[in-house]
Amino acid sequence: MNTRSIHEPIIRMINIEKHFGSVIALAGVSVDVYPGECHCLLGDNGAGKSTFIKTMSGVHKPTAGEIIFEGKPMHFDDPRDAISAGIATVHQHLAMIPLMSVSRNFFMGNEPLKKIGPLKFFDHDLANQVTMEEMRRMGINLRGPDQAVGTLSGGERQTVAIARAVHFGAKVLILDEPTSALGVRQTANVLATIDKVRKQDIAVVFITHNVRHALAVGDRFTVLNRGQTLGTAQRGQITPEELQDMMAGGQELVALEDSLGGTI
Amino acid sequence: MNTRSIHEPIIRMINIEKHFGSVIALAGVSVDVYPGECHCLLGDNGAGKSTFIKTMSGVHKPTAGEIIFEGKPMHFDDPRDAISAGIATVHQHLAMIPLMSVSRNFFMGNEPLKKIGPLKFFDHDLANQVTMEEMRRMGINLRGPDQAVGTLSGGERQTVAIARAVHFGAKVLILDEPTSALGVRQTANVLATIDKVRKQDIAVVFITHNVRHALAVGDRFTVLNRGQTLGTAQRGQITPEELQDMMAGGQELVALEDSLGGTI
Amino acid sequence: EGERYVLVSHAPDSDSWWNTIKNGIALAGEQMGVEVEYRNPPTGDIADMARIVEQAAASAPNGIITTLADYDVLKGPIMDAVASGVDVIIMNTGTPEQAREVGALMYVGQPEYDAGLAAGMRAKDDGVTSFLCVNHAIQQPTVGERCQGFADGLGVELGESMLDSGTDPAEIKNRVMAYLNANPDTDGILTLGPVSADPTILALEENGMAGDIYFGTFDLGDEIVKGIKSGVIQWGIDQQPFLQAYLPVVIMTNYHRYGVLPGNNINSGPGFVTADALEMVEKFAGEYR
Amino acid sequence: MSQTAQSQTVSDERVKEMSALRRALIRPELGGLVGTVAVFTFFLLFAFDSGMFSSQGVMNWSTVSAQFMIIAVGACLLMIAGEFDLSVGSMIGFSGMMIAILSVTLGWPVWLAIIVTFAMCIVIGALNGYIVIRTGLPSFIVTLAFLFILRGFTIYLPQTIERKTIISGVRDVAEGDWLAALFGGKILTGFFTWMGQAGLIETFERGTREGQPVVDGIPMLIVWAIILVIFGHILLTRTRFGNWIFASGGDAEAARNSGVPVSRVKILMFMFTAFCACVFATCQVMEFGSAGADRGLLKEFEAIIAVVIGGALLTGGYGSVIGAALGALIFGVVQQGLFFAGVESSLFRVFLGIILLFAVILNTYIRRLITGER
Amino acid sequence: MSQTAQSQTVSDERVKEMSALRRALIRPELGGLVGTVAVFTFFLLFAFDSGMFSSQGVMNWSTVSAQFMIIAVGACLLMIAGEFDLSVGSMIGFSGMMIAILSVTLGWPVWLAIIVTFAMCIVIGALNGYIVIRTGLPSFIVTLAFLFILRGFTIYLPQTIERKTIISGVRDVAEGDWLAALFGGKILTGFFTWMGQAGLIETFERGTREGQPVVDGIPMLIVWAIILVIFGHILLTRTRFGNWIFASGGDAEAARNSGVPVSRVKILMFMFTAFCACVFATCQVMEFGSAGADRGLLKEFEAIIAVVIGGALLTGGYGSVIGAALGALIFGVVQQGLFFAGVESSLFRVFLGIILLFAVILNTYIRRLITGER
Ligand SMILES: Nc1ncnc2c1ncn2[C@@H]1O[C@H](COP(=O)(O)OP(=O)(O)OP(=O)(O)O)[C@@H](O)[C@H]1O
Ligand SMILES: Nc1ncnc2c1ncn2[C@@H]1O[C@H](COP(=O)(O)OP(=O)(O)OP(=O)(O)O)[C@@H](O)[C@H]1O
Ligand SMILES: [Mg+2]
Ligand SMILES: [Mg+2]
Repeated sequence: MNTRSIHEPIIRMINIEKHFGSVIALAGVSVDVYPGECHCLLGDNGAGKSTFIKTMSGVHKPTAGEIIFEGKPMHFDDPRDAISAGIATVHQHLAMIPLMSVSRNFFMGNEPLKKIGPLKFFDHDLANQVTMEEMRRMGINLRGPDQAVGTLSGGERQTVAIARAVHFGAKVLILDEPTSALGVRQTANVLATIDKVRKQDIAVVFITHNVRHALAVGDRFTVLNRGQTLGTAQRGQITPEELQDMMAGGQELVALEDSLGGTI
Repeated sequence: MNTRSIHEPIIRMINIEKHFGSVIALAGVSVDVYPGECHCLLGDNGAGKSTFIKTMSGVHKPTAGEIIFEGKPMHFDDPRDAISAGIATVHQHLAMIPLMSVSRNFFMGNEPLKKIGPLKFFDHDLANQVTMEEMRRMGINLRGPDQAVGTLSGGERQTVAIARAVHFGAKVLILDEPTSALGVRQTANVLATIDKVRKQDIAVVFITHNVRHALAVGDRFTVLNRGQTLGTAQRGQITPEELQDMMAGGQELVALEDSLGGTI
Repeated sequence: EGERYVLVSHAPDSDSWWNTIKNGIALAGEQMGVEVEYRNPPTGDIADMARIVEQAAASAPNGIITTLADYDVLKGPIMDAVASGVDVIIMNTGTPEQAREVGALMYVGQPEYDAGLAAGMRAKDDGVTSFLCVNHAIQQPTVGERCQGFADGLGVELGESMLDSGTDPAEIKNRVMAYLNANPDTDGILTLGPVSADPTILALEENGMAGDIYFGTFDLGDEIVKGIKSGVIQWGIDQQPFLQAYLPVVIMTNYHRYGVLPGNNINSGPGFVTADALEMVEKFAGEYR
Repeated sequence: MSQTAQSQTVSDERVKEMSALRRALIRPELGGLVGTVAVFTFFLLFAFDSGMFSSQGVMNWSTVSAQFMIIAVGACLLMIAGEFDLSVGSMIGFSGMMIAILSVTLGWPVWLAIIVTFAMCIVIGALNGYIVIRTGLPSFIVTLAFLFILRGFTIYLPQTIERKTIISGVRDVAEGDWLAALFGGKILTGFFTWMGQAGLIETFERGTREGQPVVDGIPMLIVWAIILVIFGHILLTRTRFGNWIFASGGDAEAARNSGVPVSRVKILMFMFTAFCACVFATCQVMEFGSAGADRGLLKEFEAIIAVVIGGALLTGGYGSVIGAALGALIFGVVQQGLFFAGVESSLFRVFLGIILLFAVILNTYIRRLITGER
Repeated sequence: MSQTAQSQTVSDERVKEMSALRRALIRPELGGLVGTVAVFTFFLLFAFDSGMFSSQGVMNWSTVSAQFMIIAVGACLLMIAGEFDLSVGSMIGFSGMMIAILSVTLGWPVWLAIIVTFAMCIVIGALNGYIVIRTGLPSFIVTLAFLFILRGFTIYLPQTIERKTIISGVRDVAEGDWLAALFGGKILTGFFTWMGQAGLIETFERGTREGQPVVDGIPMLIVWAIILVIFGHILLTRTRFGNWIFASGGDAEAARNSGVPVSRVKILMFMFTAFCACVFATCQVMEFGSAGADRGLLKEFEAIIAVVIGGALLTGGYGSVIGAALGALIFGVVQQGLFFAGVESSLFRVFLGIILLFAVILNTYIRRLITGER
């Protein structure tokens, strides 16, 4: 997968800065993402990972810096723009609405339409059918498409969000700590999905705090620290221990090494 | 640490059941916790871990079953009872109030009092001083004790919650997925804290989805599955792989093994 | 020249009857060359009104013209105002005796109960035996007195015949229709002002009782005048609010300028307006009538 | 994905199954339906011969309910979108007053007055929404401010312009106006006349209208109510925009992240609420021929109550227009029914409060069943 | 823990430091303080010689502000505890009416009537709270129901018992009652008489009270307001219970898990709000000697507005009693000041709405600075 770098990057983030009032969340971060790679974004709490991918998905407008998408400069005014350009995001804090049914959630913002005369209606039948099918493929057995998301477990919700992002044919799939609240089985599921998606030549940006999860599926690793990037490494060019030290903000966790036995 | 089992358990949960309307969250779970051990509670999403520790900390009343605390049957009517008995809990969804200051949060429910004549007042000076000191010991540098918790990062909040639980001299410290949203450094910090607390002969109940975190600090491991316990294992009696399979609800994650390289 | 007077009413902002009052003081102010301010409690809360009387007294005007909507509540503030050197005239509600008690110069108005009583006696003479009183301001005690007076005039119990109609016209209309439907033997209606009278007219037109049922109302307005003209309404009790506003200003100004004061109270009503001689009423209804 | 497919057919033994009937019944409107049935049963038993169910009686409570429905539809959609509007009542007063001032005082043609008023109301609605979105303040506060501001102007304007707070004569100037007829007219008058002649409905026995049918047509008010309910229901359940309304109210942040234009949805709903208030006011002005400064007092609460009785969630993201319409019907029937039944009229408020409490408790129970909320 | 101690002194280069002055200024009360200064400056400039700042004038707006304060303290603590109460206004009407009915109509001794009424109000407050806690319904809905229920009884009871909606004569029966004096009396009368004799304040010029000072004491209403504000402030900021109030409103679930008895706190705050409403009503009845069915209309909004102007967060967990008291002061001064300044009274609402909007926007800005909220 090292061959990826001879492709054109699908999205280039150049010197992105983001300030919130007196807080400087990003102080110039540059990252290129190639199609078909799983690009891991690592870093300490508050390093700016979520903020960074939010500028990528149109939630925040960068204070400074440039976004080049498929070779052309892009300005995302809101998440709709990014979504229609092909950037799908599963946000850290769940992007699901508990009171709504699974199928309404699945198609939220991308509702399928059916024309009746000059009018366009939400095509519930299609939506229900697609939802049931996609959920079944992800191994989730719904009572029905009108089951409320509030009745699903956290892991199931996460899976719905990922299935949704994949289904809408994203060119870039951004996952912000998708595994942090998941059990072992659900985690395996998500990692397998990432693997599958990557093989369809979709670019995946994967944020995690777990070195092992990153190493399991990542092709390249970018570490953020206090709003700045510590650089990008290719798979195989870096040992788990090095990665872990970088993730901890460059501070070595010597004292723990013994009792915890290696990477966390 | 295998010697623990000859002690008296500090808390015995016997055949705990908990039903929510038509949902059976716990179908008879028994667990003993000994002083000075770190007892890991593992299991899939929705296995009932949070529900189980909530019956232990007085949030839920068990539908059936018995709680023996220090040899005597106990009925916790609300969390206050459990707290005053010496059971401190850091809940999965943060138990901090963002709009309130760190020191008010720290002492929430345990406010130090100062007598002025016949009246009792909240002793702010003491609270502020203790808070600053405890936070400094945990490596968090506050702007001041009146800084709002809302201005702290997720990892910092988690640390405040743990520091609070430890400070109030708990005999049992319950941590519900304390590391799931934390960075590497913060995680190391939390694990080190658990280790330190355990050495003070406090019983720690530690919930996690991360096998490595569990193995790093755990003395005994109880796995829950669909509201039932799959049994308790001592450290050294079980391999990481076995543990992982049990956590995934007894289903082996064969296909992933290769690409993910071992335990997740 | 340039005396300053304050008129304090008990009516909520929305009560349209008080327009005539405002127009009356505006005209009197202009003619006499004095400044007259109108004040009222926004929600019609009489306790708030007491504060306004106190406030008016504190602003040291030459005189205060006020209603006596609740003698108990307003007695204190008015007496304080009088004692601090502000002359007071009572208008609209209250009685001449109460006006004397609080130390006011005089009383100009129509005692509510008496007006209701007079109306009730008139209706009794016209053969009415049972009635519906449409009260759009149930929370205001003073207007309710009219219903009580009317009942006493008729010589019947008030009982359930006072309807709490609310102020929404559609609800008033439909409640009146519902009441008449459920109590078909009702043969008289009393409304307490344009707010309740206008929709009641429509209700009667719609259920076909217009002109058939005995219908009297307090106060005047465009629709009421039309109703009197077309025979739907037998009479409107005109308490002549214009006079209640205009006269106190004129009297007070003359009293302050020349020391002259009428020797008696002035009853501005009740005057029954019927289909005869409606021309002037029609022209100025809601504005000066 | 093969390794996960194994869990495909695992049904959860920890959840008891619900019967099909029970599942079919459990809908947001259920509370409203149950309430409606209960209310009608009650009045059929206790006020049957009071005239409540004569054609005139039916028209009576239908009209009142239709009024509530018109504002309830707007309030319902807005509430589902996660906001609410306390300025509805003041807006009703304000728009009625504007129509009267423009047409009567300034002498504009009525259709122009109506159109300008609608435009003005919708702009004010948009302003409400814009302030809520921009400042992030709760809509309670922002619309409370507008409750006072609009009511203030409604009293102040006619007072300074006309020296009155009731402006009448709208009916006269509206005579023959095409747009006014859309709000103040009646339809099917021919049909009702025929029915009267055929003896199918009662006719007047005395008075000026002797021989005419007691109900001579369906007022446009009811037509508007039906149109708005149907429109709102279809919009909410059958369109993309409806999904956005749910999403915006359920979790604005999540919806925004998924590409739903939340700000636009919310502002549009504020505008729609203002539109409904304006329809209400226009119908009222055209029917009664006058506008008063006190029109619409407390209507904001009545709208919210109808919507809540109809099963919507005050905090947004859940509800149904049909439910709100049933809520309005319950409200109207109870209010008028108590008069027919001869209950002391000031007790109406007590009943209203109690019904409200019971309705929300029932609805909460139903909602928990549906959404699995805890 | 040694490995973590290294981060101990690392200051965050990503946050700009705030100056000490700025930090000292930024308090929840700041908005209220700024508003108070602005309002007084305004009226000192534009209404100085209108009598607003004469002793009588000062007493006038102080009394009105004190009234607002009494209900604002209750509303403030309740709002910080995360709930609010729309039934305050109806509660005022209801409790006044109860005192009047018990003492005048039924002839009970006044002290007994007052005590029974207080007990009744507090029970109703507890009921409000209990329903909110038990059903999990929003307090908006529950207290809206009680708004109607209590107002209904306030109209119905005197109507059926006495056939009027106003009951007078309380002052006569309260003559010499020890408890009534606590609500309707005045203090420091001797001091004011002395001031009058010494020519420090104006005296009456004629009538029965000639020579007496125009202001002859501090009414108990103001004393109650001051006591309640001090009590509320100390309770909130200096006691354990105060911390619980903040916690319950900030996040009830988190607070409950930490051992805060949230239900108890909330129910107690509903009771305290009812108590404040009852104090208001009792002072009013004792001062004016009568109770009317229209007392307290819209007071719930006025209380909420004062609290919000004073910087509290509608959604709970944040606010200050001093702020609420300042909000009440602003409200009272503006309301009476506009009269003194001779502004057309219907414009008062417009001003109120605009002040409310500006105040909350300012307060939101301040709060974000303090809490780092996003
Ligand atoms: N809307 C906002 N307003 C102000 N500050 C913000 C905002 N969003 C993020 N920040 C700040 O920006 C910094 C970066 O936050 P961000 O959420 O991107 O961190 P992260 O790397 O995703 O951390 P985590 O691993 O805990 O999710 C933090 O200091 C955070 O407090
Ligand atoms: N208050 C409640 N009402 C109804 N069902 C509940 C409630 N709390 C938990 N449950 C259900 O009980 C089951 C166990 O939930 P619990 O939160 O204990 O799982 P968990 O093991 O903590 O999972 P996770 O690892 O995702 O935190 C789930 O099916 C959940 O949906
Ligand atoms: Mg993040
Ligand atoms: Mg859990």
